[in-house]
Amino acid sequence: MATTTTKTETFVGKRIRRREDPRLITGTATYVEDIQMPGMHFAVIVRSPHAAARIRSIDTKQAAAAPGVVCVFTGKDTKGVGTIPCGVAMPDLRVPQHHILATDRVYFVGHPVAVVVARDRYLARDAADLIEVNYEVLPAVADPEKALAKGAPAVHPQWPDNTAFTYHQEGGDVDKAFAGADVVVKQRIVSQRLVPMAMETRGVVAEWRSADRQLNLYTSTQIPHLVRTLVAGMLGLEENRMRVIAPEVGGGFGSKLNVYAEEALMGFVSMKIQKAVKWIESRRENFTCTIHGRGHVDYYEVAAKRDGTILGIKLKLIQDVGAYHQLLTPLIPQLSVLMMPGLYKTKNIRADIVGVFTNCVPTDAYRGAGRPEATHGIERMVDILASELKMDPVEIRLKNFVSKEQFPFATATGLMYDSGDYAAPFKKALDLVGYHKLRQEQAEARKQGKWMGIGISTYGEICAIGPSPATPAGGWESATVKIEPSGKVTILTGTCPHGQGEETTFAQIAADELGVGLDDILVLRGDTAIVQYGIGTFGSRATAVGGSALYYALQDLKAKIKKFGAMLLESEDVTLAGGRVICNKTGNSKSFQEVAAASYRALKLPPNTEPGLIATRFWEPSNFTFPFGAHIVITDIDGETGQVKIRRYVAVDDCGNILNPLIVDGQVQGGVAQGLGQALWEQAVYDDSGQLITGELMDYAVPRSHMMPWIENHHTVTPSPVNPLGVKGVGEAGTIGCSPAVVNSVVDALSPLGVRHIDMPLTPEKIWKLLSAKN
Amino acid sequence: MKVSGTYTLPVAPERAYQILQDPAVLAQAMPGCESLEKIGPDEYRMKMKVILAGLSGAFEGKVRITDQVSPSSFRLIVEGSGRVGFLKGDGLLKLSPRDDNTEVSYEGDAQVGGTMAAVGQRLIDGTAKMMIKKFFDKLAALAR
Amino acid sequence: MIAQKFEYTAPQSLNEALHLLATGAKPLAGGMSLIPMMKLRLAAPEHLVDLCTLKDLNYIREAAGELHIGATASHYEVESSPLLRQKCPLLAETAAAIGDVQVRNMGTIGGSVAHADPAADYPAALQALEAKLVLNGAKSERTVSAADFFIDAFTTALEPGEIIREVIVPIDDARTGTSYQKMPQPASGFAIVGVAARVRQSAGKISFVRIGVTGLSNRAYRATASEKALEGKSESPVEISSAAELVAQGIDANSDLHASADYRRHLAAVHAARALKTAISRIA
Amino acid sequence: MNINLTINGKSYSQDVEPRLLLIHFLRDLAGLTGTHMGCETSLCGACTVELNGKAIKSCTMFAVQANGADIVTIEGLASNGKLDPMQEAFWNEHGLQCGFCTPGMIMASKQILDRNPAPTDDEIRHGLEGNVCRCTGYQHIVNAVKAAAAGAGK
Repeated sequence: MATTTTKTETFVGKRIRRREDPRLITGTATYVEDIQMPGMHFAVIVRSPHAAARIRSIDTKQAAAAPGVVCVFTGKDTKGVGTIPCGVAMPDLRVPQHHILATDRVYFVGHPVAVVVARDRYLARDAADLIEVNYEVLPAVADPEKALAKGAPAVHPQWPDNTAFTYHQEGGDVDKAFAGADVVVKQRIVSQRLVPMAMETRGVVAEWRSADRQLNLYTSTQIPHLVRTLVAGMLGLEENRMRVIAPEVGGGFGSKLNVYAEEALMGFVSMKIQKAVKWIESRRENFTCTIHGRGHVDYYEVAAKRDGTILGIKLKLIQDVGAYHQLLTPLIPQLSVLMMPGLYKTKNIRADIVGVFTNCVPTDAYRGAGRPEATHGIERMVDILASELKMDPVEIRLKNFVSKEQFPFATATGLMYDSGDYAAPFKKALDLVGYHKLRQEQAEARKQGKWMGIGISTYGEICAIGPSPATPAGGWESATVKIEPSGKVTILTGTCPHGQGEETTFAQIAADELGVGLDDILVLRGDTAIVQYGIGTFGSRATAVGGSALYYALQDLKAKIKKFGAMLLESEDVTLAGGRVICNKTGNSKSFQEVAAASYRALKLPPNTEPGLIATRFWEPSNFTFPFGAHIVITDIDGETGQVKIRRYVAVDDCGNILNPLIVDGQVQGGVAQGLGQALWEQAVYDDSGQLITGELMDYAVPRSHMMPWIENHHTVTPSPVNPLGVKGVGEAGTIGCSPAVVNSVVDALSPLGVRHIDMPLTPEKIWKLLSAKN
Repeated sequence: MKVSGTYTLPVAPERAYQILQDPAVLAQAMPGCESLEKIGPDEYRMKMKVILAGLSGAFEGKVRITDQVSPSSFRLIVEGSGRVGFLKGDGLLKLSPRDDNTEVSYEGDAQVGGTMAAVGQRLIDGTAKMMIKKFFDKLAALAR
Repeated sequence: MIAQKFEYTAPQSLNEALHLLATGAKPLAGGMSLIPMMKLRLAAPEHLVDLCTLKDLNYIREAAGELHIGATASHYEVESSPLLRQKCPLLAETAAAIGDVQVRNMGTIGGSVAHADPAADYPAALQALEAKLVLNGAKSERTVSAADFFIDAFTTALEPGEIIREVIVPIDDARTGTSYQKMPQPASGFAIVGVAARVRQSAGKISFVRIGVTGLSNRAYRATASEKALEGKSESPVEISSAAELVAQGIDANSDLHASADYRRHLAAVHAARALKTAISRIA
Repeated sequence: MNINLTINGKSYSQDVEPRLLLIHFLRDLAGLTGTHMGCETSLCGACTVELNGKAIKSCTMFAVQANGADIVTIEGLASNGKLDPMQEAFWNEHGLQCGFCTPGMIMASKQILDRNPAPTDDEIRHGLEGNVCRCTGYQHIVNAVKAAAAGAGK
């Protein structure tokens, strides 16, 4: 009898609870720290307490003789290990030799100097105290502008000007634009250093199997394959002899998009002692030794006509590099420059970056990586311009937006914005807050001596990173889809989700494409021995690029399923639906299980077809995607204390098609929390001698539940033409959209005092000072 | 961190100037000082044990006295380091007569590093003040 | 994040504990301040005597017209005690402002007060309440006032080997209103400033004011200038503000990354006014 | 020093160094790795467990202090494969992303409802003051606690 199976349920676009959660809510997930191995040893790293010093001597005798200690290594021992790589190639880039353990000098507080390995963590910690390092303390410099001043201490003696790199980009005719302007506004804007503070600190377990010449490295990373390629190179090990596993990863936000000293160091130690070894970063180490984000000092100039038309933008960008380049350090400010015009159509830009060495931990990618800085800059400048011209910040934005008809839009910085309707989320947000009524309310409030602010940020971002020519390690992503002989579906993705939920969204995509249930699908990631190769999860790319690779692999697989189905059904006219291949003429069908069994058994094959149901695609996107949106923040300021209270937070984000609204909202909310953290509380502060004085959660304020406002999530949907899913990426949107909206709101509240700009974080004391300056 | 303040010692400037540079007196007055041993002209090796709340740290370091202008001013440099971190203080002390007493005004920089600096930010200012007060209180007692 | 080795004793009796403390052991009374310092190796006591195992130090009771709180009563027990909420709401309110839920479950009043962190919450309330502290040593027992107890940062009237056995606070009548107002430091939750106010009214005038301040300087203190300025006055906002302005008078304010000395002084005045207004509004 | 503890209904008797942190007892000796260490200053709450009915931070307690105590960890919540309503609520409401803070967050959330079966948003937010989540912005966590409260009230 003919049967037709129609799968009624589809998954894409639905609020589906996550498939990764059962292990996480029951405490049965495996993070690096949870890995146990027979005979495993523990490593503790001794680090410099000084920001700059010459190492006169290191005495390890006592430590080496301490109970339970098997060995101690210093920089002398690890000289043969390659240096920590910088993945960015630029003309004139100065790359200091970055050894895994300091050799003759230390360059920042936390610089690793020695490693103690013992049979348990308590004994290793005890022995670390017995290492005597004799330092000759040298002058240090921790502020990038001070580092550029004449006579500043040289971070690296061979480069006395502390310049790590310079970069210039120009588009259009900036001089002409500025010459013809009615008004030019200028502002210095700081985007302070931030600590990414993933809840799981970094950690590494290395297991050397000498008989196999095999190194297994478990590390909390966003990029297991790149870690394998680069760390194998550092250790002089054949890449195929190394397996990198990113087990459960407890947050990254860019801080685990890197190759760190400890990854190579643990590999080195394990190979030396022929045993497994574990190192878990303490929170203090996490603050001082894992990369920081931001660290910009920006000097902006914007030229405009009296009617508010922006004619051109100039930017001098000082990037605090820290003591070394980590994997992508010099790239981050370049992303800022690319994003510099924001959503506005001006074609005249000029940017000059100077990267500056300081005696601090390196900066690198942190949620948004260059784009929050750029958005903060342009969105602040547009407000400053509006205030200069006595225009409404809404009007000036609408006037300068790239219009809907102009897409794809070539920007002055060489990008091609894929699709957009910038007014749509903005108007939606304005309607949601009741903008005009709010302005009336504000006028009333001011009469009563209250400080109420309305802040707008209309942001754009560069996501789905990215096409290979624009990405140091390749901008493609890979996916393999297998139908197992039993008919179940296994996906291997080259992305490495660590909270973003692709185990769920990828299953949703595959379930709909194949017409099977979510439970028929397993998504695997994060193991170089299982996954073909991959780039990883960062830059809001996993779904847009990795999901697209999956989509195309599914198309290949479907074609092959059809071929086998057609053979089994003895008909060329077949369709695939509901997990079956159906003959359109007879209605007869074969289940995936039957098709898979036949394909693996391979008694008979369709013409020009190999056995098995496996498809792999490495997909190269043609462009970035460019999500956008509008955030509006209403604040009330306590006139006595200067505290900022957020009354309302409305976020209207356009991230293209939405595969799982529950996950998308979670990404936006989490992003906003980090943006709000930067706007109001967070700052990594080094004192003049290079001590990180916000070196623990005692002094570094991350947002807590009672500090967060309710975030009203809304969306518009403008699909991206760049990928088949029409998605744009949403991991960084909240962070990028947030900080200018908050600062614009507070500046708006204080504008009757003549306040035009305040640098983040907006601490109560800063605001109190502005309030009391009035009196 | 900038440190400054004034303290009145119940002795004349000449006496104040003398005791402020007398290693035997300094050893008694510096909070937690266990020993002060001369290693050069106006240079001493110091051992200190700081006990504050639960915190207990042993420090070894140096005390140096320079730029002496008797009896009106000198510079005091104290450096110490231990497991919990290191500290460095560099200040100019100025002495001026007030009736029969001496007003000592001090102004300088204090620097704290290591674990103490990372977790103790909110305590450093208050602790420095307390230590300085203890020092002068003891000094005043010894001067009498 | 691993402490140095030490010896640990869970004493069977207060006498045993005091005897050990007399030989140089250090008391552990919840450990919310001490244990993090030990893990960072900023503190390395050789021998800890765990007072929390002494059940007879954990009580909250009324006796002879006063309220007695045993040293190991947790912040949560103080915060949630029906007796304190009714008869000394200031102490319960202050306890609720300490740290977070987990810290309040473990931290104790005796531990916190003996530690005398300059930014701790309890000392403000104890100053405003003119609390008494019963201190026990191996061979001694004495009672000191809160005013005499807090000497300097982390420095108290406790002699080596002595512990706080109990805290005694008065029972206020219904004509007394109290409030604790605090500006927490956003990272650690410690008070940038915290002000406890206790106000009594009679015949339309403010007849009695006690103000305790924490966080501003090295020791929690009573703002007597403000108290005097307000006693005998009406409860008008102007009188309150001008009294509150005196709250930092003569005080050497501390300064750190989170608040300069000037800002702290200003906050002290703002929070004093708020605490006074709230206290007055609570007078039955 | 020999200590006896009950963890998730199971008795443990063990000789330990006084300096062994309770979290290391749970993770290394009892093999219960669901409780996580997120900081060393008692400020992140990832290590929260229930000790004699109270939520405490197991990284700020020595195992010897817990001698004789009854402890429940995240692993002790689900019984016979059935999730605790709070676990279910975190799952339904997407109250987690990377999951590292989640065990502590769930234990702290349970304490809120133990003491206040119908908390307001504000009470929930204050009840979670001691727990840092870097991923979610807390909103879905608040939703989860509310959902658990609503479910428990039925």
